[in-house]
Amino acid sequence: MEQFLSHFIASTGFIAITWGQVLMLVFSCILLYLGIVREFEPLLLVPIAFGMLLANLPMSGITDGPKDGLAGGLIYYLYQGVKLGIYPPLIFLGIGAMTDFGPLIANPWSLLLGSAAQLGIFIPFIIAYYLGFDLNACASIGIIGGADGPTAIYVTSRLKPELLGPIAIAAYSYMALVPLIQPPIMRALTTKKERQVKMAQLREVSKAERIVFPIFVSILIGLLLPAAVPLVGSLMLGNLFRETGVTDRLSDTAQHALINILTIFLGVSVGSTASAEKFLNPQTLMIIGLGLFAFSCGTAGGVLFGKIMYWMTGGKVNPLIGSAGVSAVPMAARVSQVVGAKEDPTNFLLMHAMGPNVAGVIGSAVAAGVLLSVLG
Amino acid sequence: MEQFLSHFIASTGFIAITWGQVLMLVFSCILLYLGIVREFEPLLLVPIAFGMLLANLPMSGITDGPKDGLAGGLIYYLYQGVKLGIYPPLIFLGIGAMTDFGPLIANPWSLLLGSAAQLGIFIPFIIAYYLGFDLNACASIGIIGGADGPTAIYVTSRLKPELLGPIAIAAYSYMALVPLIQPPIMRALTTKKERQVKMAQLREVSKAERIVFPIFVSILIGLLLPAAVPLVGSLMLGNLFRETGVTDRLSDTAQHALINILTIFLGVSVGSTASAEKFLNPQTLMIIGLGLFAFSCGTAGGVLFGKIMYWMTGGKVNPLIGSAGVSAVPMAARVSQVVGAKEDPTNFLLMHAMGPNVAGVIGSAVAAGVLLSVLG
Amino acid sequence: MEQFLSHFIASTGFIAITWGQVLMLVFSCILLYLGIVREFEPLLLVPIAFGMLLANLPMSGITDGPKDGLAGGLIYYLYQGVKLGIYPPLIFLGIGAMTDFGPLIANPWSLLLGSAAQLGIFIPFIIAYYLGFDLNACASIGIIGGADGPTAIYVTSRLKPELLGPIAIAAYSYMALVPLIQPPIMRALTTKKERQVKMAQLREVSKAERIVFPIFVSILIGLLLPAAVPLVGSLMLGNLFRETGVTDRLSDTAQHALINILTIFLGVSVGSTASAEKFLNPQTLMIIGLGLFAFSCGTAGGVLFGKIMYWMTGGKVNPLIGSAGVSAVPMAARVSQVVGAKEDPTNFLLMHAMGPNVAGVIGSAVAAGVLLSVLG
Amino acid sequence: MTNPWMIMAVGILTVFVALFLIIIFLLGFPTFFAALKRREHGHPAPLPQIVEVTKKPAPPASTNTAPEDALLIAVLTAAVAAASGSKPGSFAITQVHPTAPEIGGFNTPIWGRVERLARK
Amino acid sequence: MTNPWMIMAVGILTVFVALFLIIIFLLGFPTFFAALKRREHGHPAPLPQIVEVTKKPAPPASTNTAPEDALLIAVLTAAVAAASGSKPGSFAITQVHPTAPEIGGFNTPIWGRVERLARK
Amino acid sequence: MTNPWMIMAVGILTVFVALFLIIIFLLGFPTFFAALKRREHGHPAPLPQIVEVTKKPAPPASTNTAPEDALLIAVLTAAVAAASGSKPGSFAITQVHPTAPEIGGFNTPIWGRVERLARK
Ligand code: NA
Ligand code: NA
Ligand code: NA
Repeated sequence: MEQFLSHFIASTGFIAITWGQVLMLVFSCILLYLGIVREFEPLLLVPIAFGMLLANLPMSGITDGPKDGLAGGLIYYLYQGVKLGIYPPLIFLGIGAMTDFGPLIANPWSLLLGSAAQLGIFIPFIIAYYLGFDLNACASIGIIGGADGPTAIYVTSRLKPELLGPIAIAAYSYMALVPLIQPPIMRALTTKKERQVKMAQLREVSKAERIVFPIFVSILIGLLLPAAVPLVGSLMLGNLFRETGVTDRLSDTAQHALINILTIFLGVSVGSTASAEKFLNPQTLMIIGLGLFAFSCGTAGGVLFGKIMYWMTGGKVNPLIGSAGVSAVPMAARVSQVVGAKEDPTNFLLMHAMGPNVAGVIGSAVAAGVLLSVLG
Repeated sequence: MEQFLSHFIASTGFIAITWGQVLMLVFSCILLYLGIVREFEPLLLVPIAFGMLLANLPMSGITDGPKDGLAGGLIYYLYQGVKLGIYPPLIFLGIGAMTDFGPLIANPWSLLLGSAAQLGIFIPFIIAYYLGFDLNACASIGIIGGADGPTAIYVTSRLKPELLGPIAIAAYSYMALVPLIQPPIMRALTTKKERQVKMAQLREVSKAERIVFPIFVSILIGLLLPAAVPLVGSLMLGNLFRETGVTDRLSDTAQHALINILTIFLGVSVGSTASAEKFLNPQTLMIIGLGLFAFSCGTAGGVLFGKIMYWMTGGKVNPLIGSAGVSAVPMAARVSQVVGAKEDPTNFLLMHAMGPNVAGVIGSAVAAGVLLSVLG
Repeated sequence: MEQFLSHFIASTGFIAITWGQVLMLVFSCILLYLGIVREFEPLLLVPIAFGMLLANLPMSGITDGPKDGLAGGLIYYLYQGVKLGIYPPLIFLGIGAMTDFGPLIANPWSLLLGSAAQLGIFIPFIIAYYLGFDLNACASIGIIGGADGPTAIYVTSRLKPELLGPIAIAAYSYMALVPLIQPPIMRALTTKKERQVKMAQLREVSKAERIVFPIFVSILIGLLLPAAVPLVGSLMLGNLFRETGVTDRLSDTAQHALINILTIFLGVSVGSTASAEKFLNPQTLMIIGLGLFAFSCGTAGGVLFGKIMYWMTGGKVNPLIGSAGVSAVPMAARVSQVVGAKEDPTNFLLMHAMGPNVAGVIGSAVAAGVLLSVLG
Repeated sequence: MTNPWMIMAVGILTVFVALFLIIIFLLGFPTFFAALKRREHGHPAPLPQIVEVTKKPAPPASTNTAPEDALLIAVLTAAVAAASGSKPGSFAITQVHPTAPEIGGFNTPIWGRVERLARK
Repeated sequence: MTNPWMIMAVGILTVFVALFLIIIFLLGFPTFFAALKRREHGHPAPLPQIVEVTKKPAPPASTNTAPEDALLIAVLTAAVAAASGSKPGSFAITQVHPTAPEIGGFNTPIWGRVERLARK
Repeated sequence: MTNPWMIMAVGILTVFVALFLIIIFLLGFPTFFAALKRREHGHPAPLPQIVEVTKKPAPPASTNTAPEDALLIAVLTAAVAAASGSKPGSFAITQVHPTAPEIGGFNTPIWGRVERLARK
């Protein structure tokens, strides 16, 4: 009996737990706090943090693969959808069904701002290289600057799955922090006069334009950059469901049941990759730091290109909308609005910033395609 | 750098695209037009056409299987649900939950019309044979005349997966064209007097009858034709969820989240089988032609059997309801209504035509079972 | 032709059906009757009974695995989610999102009642052993007394998949019969005075408590009993989605689309394991009998421990709430309410009984974890 | 079997036979269910009922007084249209009538909780 | 390709080129769709229409009489808020107007049944 | 471990121990959260807030004037019943009250867009 009890106690996790795991449990509770109380991207951070929590309970086997004819753990199976690159494009399908490309169609030049903000991907890519990361890791770190969760997860799961945990956490945390990160940079790079520019009312966009847009973009990007097809094609198919007016059933399901189910699965399984031994090393801190830097670069890139457009149009473009090019829809656009309204409360930049904002989603997906085709 | 750029340009799809793929892209845009603007079965044609578009963008790898340890493309994984015969029965589950068999239970003789319309499956099957198709291809072509998308896809995926693209497109396109294809045939085969027949009011059907019906049909068809069990059983289970009054949760999910998610997956992956090399050949044209012929045969079969019933009942059955036996629920029933109302605007055939209409779904599933058990 | 016809007739199920299968078809119709007309857990019993019906139609191949390159049957694929232990935890996710742990947090001592009721698992476990079942079968039979469908299915699928059919049917049937099984036992074990105890109003539970509870329980149970992590962790994650206030989208989908889809899949595939040869043997009758015994033991265990608490608190606890500890949420709690109200119509025990009721869910999951870690 | 005519014959025949068997069955329905109904009236199945303890609110007064129905229906139609996103002209509420009190059955899954406790 | 600067150059360039091609395309939109619209008005596409036989109810009287709109909107807002679980202050119904009669297209999937027959 | 009595002992013991640990923890809740609340009132966490720029409509007048509540509740009950497909007697709206203005948090996922922009 005694021998048995000692055997049983040994089978509990209390004995087996490592200090690293304790630290990870604490860290996952902090993330839960940030998600729930501070409302940092709770729809993703809560499942990610909980997945991390479950994965750091010792001996549960919940992330183990099948072995000796025994079935694997739950999260092992859920993780297959990440590993095989299935969840992120399908989540993009739902995001496409939620996205209104109207402001972008009305003001095509927004796309330049959405391009410029992708500096937030490539500058940290270079820096990470000189910090000693290998190229695949550099790409995965850089993509944090894309400020687009599914894109970041898709690229990382293909190029450097070991880093999935820290990169997803960094991406979603900084997205939530956009209202804190961006305003100082925006104010530092612009003059008061620039921030006060009022932009012309956007034209109305017809239903036909909204329908043709996703079809055309799929073909164009698909031909130019085949590796971007899964992300861009899914995004555009979702958007097509939204805009046709005759596929509301599909659009509705893509926006709700499908994306929510996959978000739970994605979050928990991405979080579960952050086991103590993979997560607790100096690399993670560097990734967290580089991620912040990436968001700053993207913001700066967008704002600086906004200034170029300000000069070239003779002052018709407010450079503040450039920062929205990082994606982080729709928070980045709202930051443009808020910073603009501080200078002049009658200035409504929100709709103007939505153009670069959704352009940033396309821009990051294209950048992801380049990285995948070069390094994949 | 120069060498590198030429290398990079070679990796874009612009260089690699074939004329066939260009043609397929144009064709998928036409299908999108038909689906969105002309509202030809948009819930299926839009995903099918978009899947076709994605599959014909060169080098995207989105339909490629796993290789050398690398994960496969998104549509490769989605396609497994078609290949393994999972999506069509589950879509039938949703269709069953949407179907009201009341009019059929009230007028059981409708089932004869739903049987006769299956000539639309077997006559084209014979013709295709003499046009040189092999038996499996003949069966897949014939099943277009069943006018039932999931049945056609299920049979084709099991017997002749190479033809999935053209057959699915033909099936859904002609279903959308039922209001154009059927009326001339219906008028040609009936006299004015026959078309003016007013039918007796249908009796009320009790809840108990509605509940017993799907259970009994599952057992009967299941015993008679084991190969039809996946389709008929799923249809009837869905219908049972609908009728019990205590499983509304399941019925609701089968009719919405489940069927919509699977429709997206099915449509995109079926469309993706229409790659240029498989699609662009004389066979496809013949399939398109035979599909039209199949719909006409089914219509004629139903109407002619309706005439027999007209004679045998001494003029109590309006032969126009026979055409609804092709399935294409509920459009074919509405065509019966419209053609009848043209002769006599006070004649309401809709509910009488719903009987043969839903009988046609069972009839095609049974025919599919025969083809699968003989050729599978 | 003649030879052919005889061949064809031989391919129908009418010839091949065995008496056992006929009996199983009749039995599945009885279960459908119980589910639909008597409303015995219809959401589970209807799919289970229908799966049983489909699996007992001879030669349909719907439960066969892939063979010679041909795809397997529909239910073979659906069953993988049971076999790999995927459905039950995800269903628990939805159940967690539906569960209000407030009454438990307000009255923590409820957990003792939820523990005591687990005697309904362990006493039948011992009895089954002396009836000649092997240990894995004993555990699967005992878990019926946990009165928790997904837990029973999860444990059985891991320890003794051959018994899945009878155990699932017994578990859900007795859960539905809780209002008949429990009251006589409750009255036999309590005095009139005990049944008339009015309990003090529960304190209000703050949102913060509701959020911390699932996180803490996951960590504690996860450390103490790693094998319980899939069930307890999923339950608690679902509950966390419910309580945060910022993840309503995920909670809503977990409670509707996700749980309903998986319930259909789980029910049909669990039912399909009840083929005639596996189901029709004396063991099944013994399982049915032991299941009833298990529910009685659980009820008695809960009530007797309730009496201990009655004595120890000097009459502040009404022992009737102990019976709710078997789980069977929320019916067992309502039985406590009804039996109490019969003695004194002004006594409202419902909320007091919800505490042990949800505690019973945790208790069964813990007991399941013990059985899995010892025997798995 | 490789003769297409044979396959066609078998196919058409099977479809007609299968659906004809359903016809025969369905023709018996009215008689059978009428008989069943009569028999059921014999023994009234006195299953013990769980009585809902929680009081249900009286159905709102406006739903059973007939003269107000026309106005109510108009308002409801518009409200439902707005709530469901469909167009007001695309459906009609033709009748509003009070509901009979429901009695819970033997359905106990946990989700019963959500649906049933919500009715309180 | 293993030179990070090269990758960066290619990446930034591709992003700009790809999005610039979209710009060019979008700049053509207003002209193209204006032209299309003009052309379409030329031939009015006389596709045979399935006429809805089932009568649709007249839109409820209260939805098109302007003076009652304010009250109606208030009631609707509250009703929708209650029905959808959102807070009344979280959205506004700004206008209520009668709908044009719809004509069914060529959409025939079985689920059309549920949605379309329900409109009767 | 193959002795069933041993398994039973371990099982019952583990269940009690595990749930007892939860009890201990829960017993600390009231004290802990009370202390937490007191501490929080000390430092009011002055996180920068994104101010909603878009004006929200005033809550419809009818939702905060008390005397009209009874009628409104009746109408709402019926409307919600119709909209949600449940029976009017199956639930009750017991109170209607004006909502406090909400302030957006730090939640930025794209679907925030759908939900938050819709509130404008
Ligand atoms: Na971006
Ligand atoms: Na048919
Ligand atoms: Na239990």
